[in-house]
Amino acid sequence: MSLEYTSSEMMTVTAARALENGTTCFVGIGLPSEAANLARLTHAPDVVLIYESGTLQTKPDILPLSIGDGELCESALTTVAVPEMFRYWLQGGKVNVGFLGTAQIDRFANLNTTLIGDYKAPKVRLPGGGGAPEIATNAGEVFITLKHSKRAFVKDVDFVTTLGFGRDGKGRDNVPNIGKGPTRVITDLCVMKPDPDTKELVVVSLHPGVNREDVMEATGWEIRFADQLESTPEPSEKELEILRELKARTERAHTGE
Amino acid sequence: MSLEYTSSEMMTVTAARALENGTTCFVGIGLPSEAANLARLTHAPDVVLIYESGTLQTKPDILPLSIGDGELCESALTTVAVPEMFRYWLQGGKVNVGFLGTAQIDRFANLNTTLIGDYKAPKVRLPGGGGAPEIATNAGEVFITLKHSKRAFVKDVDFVTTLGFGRDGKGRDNVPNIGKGPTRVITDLCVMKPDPDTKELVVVSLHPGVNREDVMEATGWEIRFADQLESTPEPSEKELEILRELKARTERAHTGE
Amino acid sequence: MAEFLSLHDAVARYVQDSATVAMEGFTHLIPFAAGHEVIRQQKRDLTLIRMTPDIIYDQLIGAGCAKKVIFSWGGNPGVGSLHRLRDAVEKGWPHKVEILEHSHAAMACAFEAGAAGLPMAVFRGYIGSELPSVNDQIKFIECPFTGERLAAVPSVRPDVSIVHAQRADRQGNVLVEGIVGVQKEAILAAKHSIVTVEEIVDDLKAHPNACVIPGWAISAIAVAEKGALPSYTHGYYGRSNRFYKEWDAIARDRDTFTQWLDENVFKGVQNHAGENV
Amino acid sequence: MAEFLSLHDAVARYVQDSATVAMEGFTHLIPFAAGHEVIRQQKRDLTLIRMTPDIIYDQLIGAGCAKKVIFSWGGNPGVGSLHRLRDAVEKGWPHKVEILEHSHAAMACAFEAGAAGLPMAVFRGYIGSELPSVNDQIKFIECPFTGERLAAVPSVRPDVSIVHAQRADRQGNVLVEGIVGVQKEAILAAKHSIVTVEEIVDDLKAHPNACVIPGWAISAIAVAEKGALPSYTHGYYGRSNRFYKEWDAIARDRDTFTQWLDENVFKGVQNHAGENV
Repeated sequence: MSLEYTSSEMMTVTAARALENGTTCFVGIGLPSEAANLARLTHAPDVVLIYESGTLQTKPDILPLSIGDGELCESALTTVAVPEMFRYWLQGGKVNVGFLGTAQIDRFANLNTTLIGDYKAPKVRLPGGGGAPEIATNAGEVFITLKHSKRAFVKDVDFVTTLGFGRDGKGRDNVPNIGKGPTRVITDLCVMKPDPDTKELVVVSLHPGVNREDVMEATGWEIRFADQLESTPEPSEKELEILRELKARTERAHTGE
Repeated sequence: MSLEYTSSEMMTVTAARALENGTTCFVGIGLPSEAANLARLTHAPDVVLIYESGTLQTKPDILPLSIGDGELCESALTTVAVPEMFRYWLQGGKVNVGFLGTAQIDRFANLNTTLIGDYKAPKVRLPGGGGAPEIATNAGEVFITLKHSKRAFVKDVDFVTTLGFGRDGKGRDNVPNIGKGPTRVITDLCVMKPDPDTKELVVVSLHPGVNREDVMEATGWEIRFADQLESTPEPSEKELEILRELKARTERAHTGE
Repeated sequence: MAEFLSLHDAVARYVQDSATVAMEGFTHLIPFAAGHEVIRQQKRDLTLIRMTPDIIYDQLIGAGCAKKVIFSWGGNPGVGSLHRLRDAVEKGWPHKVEILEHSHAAMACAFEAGAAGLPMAVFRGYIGSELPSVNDQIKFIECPFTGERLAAVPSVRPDVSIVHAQRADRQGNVLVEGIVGVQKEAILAAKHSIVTVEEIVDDLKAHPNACVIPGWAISAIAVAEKGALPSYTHGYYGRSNRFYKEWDAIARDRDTFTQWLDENVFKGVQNHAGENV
Repeated sequence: MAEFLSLHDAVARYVQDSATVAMEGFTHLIPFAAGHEVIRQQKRDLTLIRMTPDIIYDQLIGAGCAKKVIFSWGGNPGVGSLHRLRDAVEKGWPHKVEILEHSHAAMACAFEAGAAGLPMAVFRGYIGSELPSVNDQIKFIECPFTGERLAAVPSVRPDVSIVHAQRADRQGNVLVEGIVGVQKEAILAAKHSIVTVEEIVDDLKAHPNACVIPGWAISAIAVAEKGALPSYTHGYYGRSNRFYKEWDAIARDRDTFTQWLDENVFKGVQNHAGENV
């Protein structure tokens, strides 16, 4: 293969492939939404997408800009009130995969979307928790996707908005009625999974053309690599075509008013 | 006036008159439903009737046999799920009057719809609490209507399914977020109200042609009469006509399949 | 993902002896056809949960399927007693049945909590009622913010819930319309679920906020035309108030009841509501 | 019973300085027209509650109306930061604003509990999150049946809630359709409520289970055509995603913002969403 594609496209396609057909997925806005819809338009036509705005089993033709665009409701099986969404569908255990983005992530896959710096005197105030704190604990498992950088991948997050495995990797031990937590992190450089014992994130697969140094330089801690380090399969022509069409449709819709 | 009417009609008309126009009323099935709909069809066109089946602001043309007849839904402003009905509308404080019937009532207006005899070995097993326990405490006030008899009006109920004023009359004292409780009991003989201090039911009005002895004989405790004992106004011709039409329509509908 | 099964197969697969079963439908959409199938398959020792037992549980109890009934109002609406329930509770026929009773508010909240995956429901209830003295599943907790005493009951989480609905589409998504009761909650709270429907359609034609239960949240769907009779299905057929009234005489006597059951349930597979309807 | 008022009069009567105000609408049906009226009337020291502050609270905060913001996600959806919120929190312009932050699940449950007349909401949440360390309104209770530790937050009970909806009938009953968010809960949880609508109609033409809020549960109804722009009203007009993107540049700078506010809110009474839309 000698297809041309960007590292963003590589990330989205890899994230999309993680979603199996028939999975029920609670979708975060942005990169997760892009990946989840690509999955639905390619190998997983029966993936069930749920957005926290109450739109159940939605099939948007264009990517929503917000979590509650009209497109999500119009193409949904039905739309429920937001309390019902969080109580019956998420907390009620109907969600297999929570698909999240984040601003900061640490080695135990804890997520920070609250702030950079000190809580009382923030250097940068971020949007806050939103649905993530309970998506991460009530969904069967969690996929995370974000761009790789030293600012994002830090040894310890400034604030644990959303539990990965806690500051010591033991945050889910002996907690009843809790999901498995993050099972994979997909970036524009690689795929990481938590070590089965320590829960520290380990690179399990490098994207084509990426080497260990690239990842080490973009990660704020001494990142480990799996013994059996794999090479992430390239996007297919069809995946790229569908992704690009989706993004073009979306761009037209969002700028055309 | 020399209209002919039955004691049941007298009861229903008196119960209906208790409901002011514009009141929001949570309606029990049977006598309360008959009275509440008569009120709506006569002096209180804007009374809001709510049934526990989730039917909000309903205007049935015939009386429902069950609490969830199709007629109630078809003529309602909207129909909500039963948990919402009890949580948002009743517990949420939107109901001015809870209108209840009962099998047994005692001098402190406690209601028993659970059983006659001992709980472990009941002589007669009654249907149970249904909506009443929380209607009686979450509605602004409670009206009760039932036929007068020594079996029904007992000194102490066999079981307090639903709080009136407790076995000592003090059951609502110092309880936060609780309604006023029963403010009137309407029977086929008279109208009773709780004594402002002791909360014991006192006859405040006798229906035309009924004397004190009639009430005393039909009541299982030494019933007291108000100093200013009134005579209940007779039904009007129009009230009787509308009530009889309503009952005739209902009878036709329920037997006609 | 919902499987389309015959009613026989759905009940055979998901309703086990000794199971906890919720058949819901608040006056409307009561799953009588499914209840009769449970009777025909002679399921035993069931714990039956239902806010308003109604005729359907009277029949199941009289047929000997029930070990325990959890309910909040056990009458024949607008008519009187459930004689089979009373006979079981008062006289132990056909065998003793245990009861656990709540108020409607408690059960509605318990279904809500079950659907919400919580172990308990919290509400402002049972104040001054003696029900907590005969039901050890009613407790009280204190609000950590105001100190107010609130009631708590365990959530309802049946092994299997059975409801009837208007229609399903070919993907198994189900539309429930009209008086929706606690049907959605019953389905979502249960480990397994059976939905009987009037018909299967290509398009549910549902309103944007309609009560639609996705196929992937349901175990089995079975077509049961007129499956709610003598209760009713909004938009399809009305309630047989006449049969509800006639039931009083049928159920009052053990022999009449047994005969009715033989003729209308054991022999009358196609006629769920009985000859009298 | 709902009174039909002008938006000016509704805000003047029900939004008092220092009040606790919830303007709801989850991305959809955000009551921008009403928000602008609050700015024009220069209300001060408001405690603003909203799951997703969005541009509407960015404007109110920048205009100096807010003392405190209670929220769960404060961004410009799909675009980035709310610069006026950040400027207030990080640099105290135009004055310091206090924040109290929750997760969506907590706030959704808190609105539900407010509508349900309860002092608190109980849910399975905040496990492992550090939010409880910076929000003393998050507590934990123990389930009396299972011993499980569950989160509890105070219910939301605003002095006044403001929402936008599709239409009202002449009795003041209101239809909300599409993404209904926590709008019904906001109205029912509040002491007073204002609903702005696109139009008044003779007949709501609602589905049997539609989200209809009865007139007697609402304080005031005001017609505000396109009152949700730049957000949207399902069935009436779409979201101006373009304006949401343009807002980033407008709000980034204090002067541009102030100028925008002058031109589009203080002077532009009839043009709620601003010239840029």
